[in-house]
Amino acid sequence: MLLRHTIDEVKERKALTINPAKTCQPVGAMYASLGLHGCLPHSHGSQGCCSYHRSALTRHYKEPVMSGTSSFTEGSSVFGGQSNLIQAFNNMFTVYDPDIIAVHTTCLSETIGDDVSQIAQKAIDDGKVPEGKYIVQASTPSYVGSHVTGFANMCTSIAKTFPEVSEDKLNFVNILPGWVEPSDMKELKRIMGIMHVPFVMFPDTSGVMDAPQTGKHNFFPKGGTKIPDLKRAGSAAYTFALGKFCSEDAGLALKKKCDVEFETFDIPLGLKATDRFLMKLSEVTGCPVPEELEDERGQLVDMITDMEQYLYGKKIAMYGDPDNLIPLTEFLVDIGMKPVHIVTGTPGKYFTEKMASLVPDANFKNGPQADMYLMHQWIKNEPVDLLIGNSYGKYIAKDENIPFVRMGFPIYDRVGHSYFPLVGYRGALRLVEKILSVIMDKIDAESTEEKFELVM
Amino acid sequence: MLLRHTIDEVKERKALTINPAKTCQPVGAMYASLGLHGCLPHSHGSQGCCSYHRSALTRHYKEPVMSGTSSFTEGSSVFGGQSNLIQAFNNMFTVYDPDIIAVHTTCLSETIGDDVSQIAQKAIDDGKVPEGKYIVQASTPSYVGSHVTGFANMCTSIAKTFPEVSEDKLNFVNILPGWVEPSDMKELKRIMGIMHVPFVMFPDTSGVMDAPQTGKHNFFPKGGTKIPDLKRAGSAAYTFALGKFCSEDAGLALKKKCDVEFETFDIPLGLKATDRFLMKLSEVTGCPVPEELEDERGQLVDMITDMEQYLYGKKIAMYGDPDNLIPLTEFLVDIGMKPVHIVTGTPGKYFTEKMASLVPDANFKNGPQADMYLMHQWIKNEPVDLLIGNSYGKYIAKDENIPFVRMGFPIYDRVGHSYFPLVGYRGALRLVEKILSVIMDKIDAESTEEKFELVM
Amino acid sequence: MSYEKIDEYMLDKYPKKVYRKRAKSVLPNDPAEPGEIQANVRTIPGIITQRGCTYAGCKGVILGPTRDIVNITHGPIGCGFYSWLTRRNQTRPESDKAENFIPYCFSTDMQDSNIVFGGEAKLKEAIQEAYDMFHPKAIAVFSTCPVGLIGDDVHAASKEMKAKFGDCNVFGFSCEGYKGVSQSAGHHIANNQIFKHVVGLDDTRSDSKFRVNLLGEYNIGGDGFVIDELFERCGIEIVSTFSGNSTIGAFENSHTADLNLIMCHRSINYVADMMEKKYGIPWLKVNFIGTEATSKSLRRLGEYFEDEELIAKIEAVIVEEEVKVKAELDLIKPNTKGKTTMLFVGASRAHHYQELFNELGMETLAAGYEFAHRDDYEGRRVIPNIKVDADSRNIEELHIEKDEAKYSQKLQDKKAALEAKGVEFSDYDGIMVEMEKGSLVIDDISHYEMEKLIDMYKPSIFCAGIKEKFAVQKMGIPLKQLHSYDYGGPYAGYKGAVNFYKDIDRMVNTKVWSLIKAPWATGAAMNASFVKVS
Amino acid sequence: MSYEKIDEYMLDKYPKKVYRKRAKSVLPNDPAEPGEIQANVRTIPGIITQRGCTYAGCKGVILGPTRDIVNITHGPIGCGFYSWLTRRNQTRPESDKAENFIPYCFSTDMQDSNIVFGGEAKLKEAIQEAYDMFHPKAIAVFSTCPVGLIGDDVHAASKEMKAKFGDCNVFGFSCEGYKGVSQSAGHHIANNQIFKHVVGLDDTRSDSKFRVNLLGEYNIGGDGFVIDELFERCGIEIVSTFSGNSTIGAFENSHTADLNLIMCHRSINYVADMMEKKYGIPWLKVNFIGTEATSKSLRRLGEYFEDEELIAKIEAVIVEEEVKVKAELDLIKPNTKGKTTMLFVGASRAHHYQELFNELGMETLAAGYEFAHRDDYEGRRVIPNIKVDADSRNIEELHIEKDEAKYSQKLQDKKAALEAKGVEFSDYDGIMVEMEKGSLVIDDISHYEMEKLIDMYKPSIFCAGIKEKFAVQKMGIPLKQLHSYDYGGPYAGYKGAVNFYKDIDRMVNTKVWSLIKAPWATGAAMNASFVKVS
Repeated sequence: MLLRHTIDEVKERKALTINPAKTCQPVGAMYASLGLHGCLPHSHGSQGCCSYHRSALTRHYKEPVMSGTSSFTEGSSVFGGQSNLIQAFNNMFTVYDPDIIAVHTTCLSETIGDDVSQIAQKAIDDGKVPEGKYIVQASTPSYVGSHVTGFANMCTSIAKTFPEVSEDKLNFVNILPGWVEPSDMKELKRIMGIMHVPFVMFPDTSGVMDAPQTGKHNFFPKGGTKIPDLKRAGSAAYTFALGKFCSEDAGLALKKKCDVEFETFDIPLGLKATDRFLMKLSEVTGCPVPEELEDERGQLVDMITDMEQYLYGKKIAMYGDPDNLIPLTEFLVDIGMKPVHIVTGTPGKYFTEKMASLVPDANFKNGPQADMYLMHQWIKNEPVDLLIGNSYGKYIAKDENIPFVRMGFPIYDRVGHSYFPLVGYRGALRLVEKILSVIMDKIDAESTEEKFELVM
Repeated sequence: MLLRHTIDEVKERKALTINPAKTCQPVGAMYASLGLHGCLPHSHGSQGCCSYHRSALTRHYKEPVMSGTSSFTEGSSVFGGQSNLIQAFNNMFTVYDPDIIAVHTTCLSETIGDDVSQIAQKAIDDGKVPEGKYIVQASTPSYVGSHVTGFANMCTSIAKTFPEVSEDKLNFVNILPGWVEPSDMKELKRIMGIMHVPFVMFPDTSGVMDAPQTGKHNFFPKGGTKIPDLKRAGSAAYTFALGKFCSEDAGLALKKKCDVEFETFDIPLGLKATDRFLMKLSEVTGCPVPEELEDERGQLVDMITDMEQYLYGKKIAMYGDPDNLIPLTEFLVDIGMKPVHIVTGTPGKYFTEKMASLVPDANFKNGPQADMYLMHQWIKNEPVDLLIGNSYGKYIAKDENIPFVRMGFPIYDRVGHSYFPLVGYRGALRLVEKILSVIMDKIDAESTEEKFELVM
Repeated sequence: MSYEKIDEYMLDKYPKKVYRKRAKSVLPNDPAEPGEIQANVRTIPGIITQRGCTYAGCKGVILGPTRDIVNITHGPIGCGFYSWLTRRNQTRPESDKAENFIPYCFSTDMQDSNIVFGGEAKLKEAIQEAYDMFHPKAIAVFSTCPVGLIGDDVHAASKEMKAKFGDCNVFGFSCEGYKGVSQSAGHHIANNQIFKHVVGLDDTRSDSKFRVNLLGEYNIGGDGFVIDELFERCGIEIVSTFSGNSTIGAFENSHTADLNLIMCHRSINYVADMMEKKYGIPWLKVNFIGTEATSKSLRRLGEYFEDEELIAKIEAVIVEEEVKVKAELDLIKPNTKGKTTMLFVGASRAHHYQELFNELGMETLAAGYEFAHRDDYEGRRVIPNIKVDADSRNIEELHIEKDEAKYSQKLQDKKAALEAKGVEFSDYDGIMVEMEKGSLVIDDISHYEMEKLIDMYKPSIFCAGIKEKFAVQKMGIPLKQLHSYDYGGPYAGYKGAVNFYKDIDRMVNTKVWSLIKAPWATGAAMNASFVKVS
Repeated sequence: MSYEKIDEYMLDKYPKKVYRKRAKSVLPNDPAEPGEIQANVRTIPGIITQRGCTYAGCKGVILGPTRDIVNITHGPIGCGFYSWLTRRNQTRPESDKAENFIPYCFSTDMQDSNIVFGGEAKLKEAIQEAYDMFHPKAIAVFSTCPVGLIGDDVHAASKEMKAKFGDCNVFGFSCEGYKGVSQSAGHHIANNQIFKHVVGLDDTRSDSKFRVNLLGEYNIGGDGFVIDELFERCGIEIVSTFSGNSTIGAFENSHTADLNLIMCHRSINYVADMMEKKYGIPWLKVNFIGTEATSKSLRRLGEYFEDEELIAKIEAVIVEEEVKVKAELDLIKPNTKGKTTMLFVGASRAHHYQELFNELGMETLAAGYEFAHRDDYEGRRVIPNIKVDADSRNIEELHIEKDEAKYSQKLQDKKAALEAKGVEFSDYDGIMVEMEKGSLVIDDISHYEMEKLIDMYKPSIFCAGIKEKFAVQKMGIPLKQLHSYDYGGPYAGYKGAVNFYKDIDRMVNTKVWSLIKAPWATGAAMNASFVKVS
C-alpha cells in the first residue's frame, strides 16, 4: 500500500491536516495574474513561495510561468520588504518590460504587515514605474482561506484597479470565469461567440497557459485580458460572476466601483449549470440560445441516455475546489451517479449548505482538516466506484483500485486539461466520456474471459 | 487467454482469413449515403446484409441507422430483384418520404447480375419515383475490395449523379472528406471556416450520426450534404479528395463530369498531413493559414515536445483502413514512435508502397489474409507498447497486456469518437492525449511502489 | 383508442397492397380466442424491418455458441465479420487449454475470382489450413448468398475433407441469406445438420439419475450458466444444451438424455421432434425467464422424473430462491407497478419476458415476434393448418426414422403414463393466450409501425434490438435490448429475475430522461432586453 | 564571442547596480587559475531566479527522503503542500508493514487566529494527534516564515512532547523561508538538527568489515539504490545514507562508520566535518555520476580500506561494468559527439553531470549553481577567505567537541598514514578546475541571462529545473531536468550512466524539434490565386 498508514477509524482531528485538499492563496493570485496580457506576477515574500508556485503551475500546465519575487531575507523580515519590492519593480520593468506587475503578498509579508499599496505608490512617486504601466496588488495571506481565496482576491483587485466608471452602459457583458483551465476560458469565449454576445472576460489564461510551441519563448504570450478591455469592463451592462468563491467578490467590487449589475452563477460545469448560464445570458441580452448550442446540449443528453447503465448508481468520492465541486455534484446526481464523499480544504459555509441540498446523504466537509486523508478514510468505510480530483488522488486510486478521473488543480501527471475544456455542454461531454472510459476500462480489466464484452 | 489458439509461428495462409481487418463494401456505401441530407440508404440484397450493416453502424455510433432492404428470397435470387427493388422504392417514398434513395448492391444482387441503374430507370418510368426525388446507386459487390471500397464507390456515384456541369468556376472548393467520423467532418468544416474558404463537402455525416437527443426521432436528421450543394459541386474551383482509397475516384468522376480540377491528399490526420492540406488550401485559394490554426499547430507540437519521452521509441501495432493508417503512420514516426506491425484487409498496392517508404523496417501487409490474426502473431514475435485499432483489438490488448487506443471502425465498446475529432491539429492533439493516457496508465498500474510517480 | 383507429393511425400511410398485407399481421388480442395472425411470410421490401437472414439464424444464433467447432464462413468477408462476437455467446471452456474458437472469425473471404471461377477449391484449402493450424474436433462451413448461386457444393467439399482428415468432423450448412423469410430458416437448417452429422455419435451414458437436454437456450449474458447452476443444485444433469456454452461432444451424446426441455420453441422445436421420433425422448416446454416460470418449470421436472428426493430438492431450491427474490421485488415493485411495456423481438423472448414484466406489475401493451411462425402466436394446435408456402418449402425437412437400436420405448411409456395423469408433453400454447385482451399483437413490425405505436401509447419502456434502440430512445423512451440484454444479464432463473427487475427499475426511473428538454424550449428566456435604451 | 561581448549582450540591459552585482557572478573560466566568483549572496529582487527557500532546503531536500519520521510542517498549508511528493524521494521500506510516511503531507495548516494568538498550542496538538494515530519513531517539525515572526518556539514544543511521549523522538527546525539566501541555509539547518538530535544515539556496530556513510545522496530516481547495489557487490556496508532512502535508525547509528563519503559537497559537508570533529571519522569526496567517476570513487574506497580482497572485488566490478557501459556508449556516442550543453542546477549536479556529458563527447559551454558557495566553484581552499555576511551569520554553526568515548583515534591515525601516501581527504576542488578554459561560469543565473545565453550559444541541450524547462523548450532547445531527471533515472553508477546516455541521445536527436516551424512560415503558400478571373 502506498498510503499504508491510512486507518479506517475516523477520529476527529483539530490541529493536524494530512494530505490537504487545498493549497495557499498566493498560487491562486499568481494564476489569476497570468490571465492578464503583458502581466508579470510578483510574489512579495520569501523566494521559496515564488519558486513553489511557479513549479506547481508549471507542472500543471507544462508551460513557462514567469514571476518575480521580493526575495526576502531575515533583514527584510525584520525591517519590512519595501526596499526589496521597489527594487523588484525597477528590475522587472527594466529587464522584462511588463505592462502590468501583479503583486500578491505571502504569509511572511502579511505577518510583518507590509502595506503593498503604499509601497506601490512610493514606487510610482519615485519614478520606478514607467508611464502607462500598472501595478495591481492583492493581499493574499496564506493562513486565510485557500488557493481559491487567492485567486478571488486577485480578481477583486483587478476589478478594483482597471475598470473605469461610466454612466453609459454598453451592450456587452463581463464574464468572470472563475478558476478554470485555459481551455475552459476559451470554451466560454466560444460559447459567447455562438451566442453573439459581446463580452469582456477576465482573467483569461487562454493563449497564456496553453501557448503554442513556436521555437521562441514569448515572455508575455499573446493571450490574457488586455488593458483596454479591463478598462471598459466598467461600462458593461452586466457581470456574470462564475463561482461564488472565485468570482463573487470581484463582481461585487465592479458593482461598487462602476455600478455594473451582476449576479453570481455556478461555473457552467455540467448540464443544468450551463443551462442556467445560457438562460440568464439570453435573458439579459435578448439573444436567443442558438441551435448550435441546443445541439451540443442534445448531444450531451444523448450520450447520457445512451450510456446511463454505466453511470447509474455508481458511487463517487471527490475533492477539489468548491466552485467546481458544486456544479459537478449537481451534474453527477443528474446523470444518475452517487457522490458519497466530498471534501475541499477551502472554507465557506456556502459549500456545506449547497451540498446539504444536493446530496444530503453524502459525507462532505470543507475547511481545515477537510483533507484527502479524511476522504480516504471514508472510502475505506464505504468504497466507491470512481474517484475525481487532482493528481494526488492517484495514490488512493492505486491503493483502493478505484477508477480515477483527474480534474482540478494540480494535475501533474497527465496532459489535456489545458486544451480540452470541461465547461459547457461540450465540456460535460468530455467529462462523461472520461468517466465512462475509466469505468469501462475497469470492467474490461476485471472481466472474466467468459464475460468479456466486445459490444458495450 | 481469450485468443488461446493464436500461435507464434507465422505460416503463410492462402485461403483462410482469421479475424479480418476489414469488412464488406455495402456497409461503407451505407455510411456514405447517410452523409447526404434526406437520404435513405437501401440495400439491394438479402435482408440480413441490411440488418448487419445497420447493426454495425448503430453499435459504432449509438444512433439510429435507417435503411431499406430489398429482402431477397430464393425466388428473387433466381428471377432477379427488379420487382423487389421497385416495390421498395414505392414503399420507401410513400412511407418515409426521403429526398434521395441511395441504393447499394450486395454480393447477392451482384452475383445474379441485377442492373440497378436500369431498374431505377424503370421505377422512374413507372412513376414510382416522385418528382424531385433522387435515386443514386452504387455497385458494391462484397467480394471486391472492402468496406472502404464501398464507401468510395458510393462517393463516386454521388459525384456522378448530382453535380451539374458549369463553365464558370466559382470561388469555393469541394472537400471529399473520406471515411472519417462525423466529428472529423465537423472539424474539417470548422477548419474551412477559420480559413475563410467557402466549400461544399460530401458526404457529411455530422448532424446525422451524432444527432442530439431531443425527445423526437428525426427520421432524417438535419445534417448531411444538401442537394443544392451537391449540384453546385460541379462549379467548384478545386476538389480536395482526402484519402486515396476513399475519395480519389469521386474526385476523378467530378473532374470527368464537370471538369473540376482535383488532387488527392492524405486525410489530414497528424501534423504533416494537416500541414499539406492547409498549404494546398492556401495555395489554391490565396487564403493564408490564419493565426488560429497556426496556434493549434503550435499547441500540438508543444504537447509532443513536452511529452516526447513517453512517446519516443514506443513500438506500435495497428490495423484499420489505409487512408487512416498512412497519415497515422507518418505522424507516429514523426513524433518518435515506432509502428512495427501494420495490417489492413483493404487491398491496393498504394498502401504497401507508402508503408515501404514510411516504415521500411516494419511488418506490413494488406489485402486478403492481412488480418488481425497475422498481426497478433507478429506481436507475439515482436511485442509492442501500444495497439491502435477498432474494438476487436481489445482481445489482443487484454491477452498481451498492451495499452490500447481505439480508432477506426467499428468502435463498439466506447464512446467519444462521434463527438471528438482526430483530424486536424486539434484532432492530433486528442490522439496524442489518448496515446499518452494509455501509456501512462500502464506505467502507473505496473509501477512498483517505490517508483510510483506523482509528477510525470 | 379503438382497434380501428389504431389500424388507421398505424397503417394508413401504406400503399394499398402493403396495407392489406400488413393488416393481416396486426391483431388486437383475445386470449380466449386467439385470432389467426399472418406470420413467417416475406418481409415487404423497403418497409424497414427488424429481420435478418438465414445465415444469421444458422451461423450466428445456433452455431455461434459452440466453442470447439471451427466455424468457417464461406463467402465474402462481411457475413463472417458481422457475426463475429456480436451475440455475447458466453462460454466456459473446461480448462485454460481447452478449445475455444468463439473469439475467432474464420472466413474464406471470397474474392471476385472465386465468384467467377467457383470457390470450392479455396474452401477446401481454407479447411485444410484451419485443420493444420488448430486440429479441431470439428469444422463447420456456412454458405453465404453467392455460394448457392455459383454452385459451390459445401457438403461435398466438407465430406471430402472429413474423409481426408479422419479425426475431424467436417460438415456444411446451405444457409444462404436469401433462403426462407427470416433467421428462422437458418435455425431450421442449422438444427437439421447438427442432427444429421453430430447427434447420436456418442452413446456413452453417464450414471446420473436425471438426464435432460436443454434446447433453445443460447446462454446470452450467462443465462445458461444460471440454469446450469439451478439444475446442479437439484441434482439434474444437463447432457447437452442446444447450444449455449455447448461442445460438439455434448451434441454427439445428447440422444442419451431422458427428456428434452424446450426454452425457445421457435428455434429448436424441430430438434425435439426429431429426437423424439428417432430416439423416443419426450419433450416438455419450459421457461426459465421469470420467477414463477422458473419454479413452474423446475416442478415439471420433478413431475416428470417422479422421484421423491428430486422433488424435495426442487422444492427446497424454490423456497430458498423465492424468498430472496421476493425481498428484492418488494423493494422494486412500487417503482415499476403500473408502468407499461411493449416487446418486439426474436421469437420466444417477446413471450417469456412478459412474465418478468408481470412480476414487476407492468402491463404489456403490445408484443410481437421478428421471425416466429403462427404456432408461436397461436399455439402448436394450429400447426396442421399452417399453409406451407414456397419460402418454407425450400427449407429441407429431414425424414426421420426410428433408430431401433437407440430408441427408448421406456421413455415413451413413461410419457404415456404421465399424459394419462394430465401432464402435457410436446405442447406450446403460444403468446396470445397469455396476453391481455385488447393488447396488440404484431408480427414482423416495421420501423414505421413501431414509431406510430410508440406515439400512440408512450410505453414506459420498449423492448427490441440494437437497430431499434436509439430511434426509440431518441423519442425519449428507454429501450431494453432483449437480444443482447444491453450487455447486462443474466436474466434467467431467480438470480436473473432480480437482475432484470433492477435493470428495468433503473431504466424506467432514472432521471436522465427528464434532462431532454432544454429550459429555453419553454420560451422563458429572451423576453428581456439587453441594455435599456434610455 | 569574446567575454566582453557576452557580458554586454547578457547583462547590459540591467540597471547599473544590478549590472555591477551580477557581473561578479559571471566568469569566463580558466581552470588553471579559477577566478573569484560571487556566490551565496542575496538574490536580486525581481530578477526571476531559480532559487527556493530555506524551508525547501531543509524539509524538502534533506528530510524529505526519510521515510519513518512524521514530518510536520508548522505553518500555513502551502509549504507542506508544495513539498509533498514533488521531489521523487524513492524509498524502500523493510517490509509491507514497515513505516513509510513519504506519501503523506502533515501540516498544522495555520489559520489567521494562529498568527494572531500564536500557533504553539496547535502545533502541540498536531504532534499529539500524529503520535496517537501513527506512533512513529520520530516526529520532526519544520518552521515556515510566520513561525519565527510570531515567536512560536518549535524547539520547546518539540522537547515538551518528546518528554511526554517517552518513546518518540521529537525535534524541530527553525528553517523559516526567509533565512539565508537560498535552499543552502536549509540544508545546513537540517543537518545541524539531525546531528544534534539523532546522530550518535545508537552505538551498535555491525560486524561487517567496511562500513561507510554516504552523505549527500538523496536517491532521486533511485540513484541511491544503484549505489547501494554496487557497494553490496563490493562487500561494503553503507551504515547510513544522508538522506536518500534513509531511516531515523540509520542516522542514529551513523557515527559508527569508518568513513564518510560525500556526494553533494554543498548540502552536506557540514555533517562530514562535524562527524570528523566529534567522532574522528575521515571523509572523502566521491562522485558516482559518470562511469569514470564511479570507478574512481570505488577505487578510493579500496585505497582507503587497504584490503586486498576488497580491492580485488572492486576491480572485478569495475571491469565487468565498464565493459557493459562501453558497449552501449559505443553505439550512442557517434550520435552525441560534438553536441553542446549548459548546466544550471543545484550545487553538485551542475558539476557531476559534466562527467556524463564528457563521456558522451559533449562540450559544456556554461555551467553554474543555484545555491552553491564559492568553495563549490573554486574549491575548499578558498573557504578561509569567504566573507561571512549577515545572511550566513544567522544560520547557526554548531559548536562541536570531540566525544571522548566515541572518538576513533584509530581512524584518524589511518587517515594520517594515508595522507602521507598522498591520499587526499576532506578535499573538494570545485567545478572550475574541471571546466574548459573559456567556458562560462555563472552563479544564481537569472531567467533573463539564461535566455540570452541560449540565444547566443544555442546549446544542443540545457540542464536545469522545472521552472526553466518549458521556457527553454519553447526556444526549441530540449531541457533535461537535473532535479527530477524528468521522472527518469537512475543516473548514478554504471547502470545510471547508460540510462543517461540513452536519455540524452533521445533528447538531442529526436525529430520532434524539427516539427516546430509551420511550412507556411517559409512563405511558400499563398502566392497563388483562387479562381483565375478570366
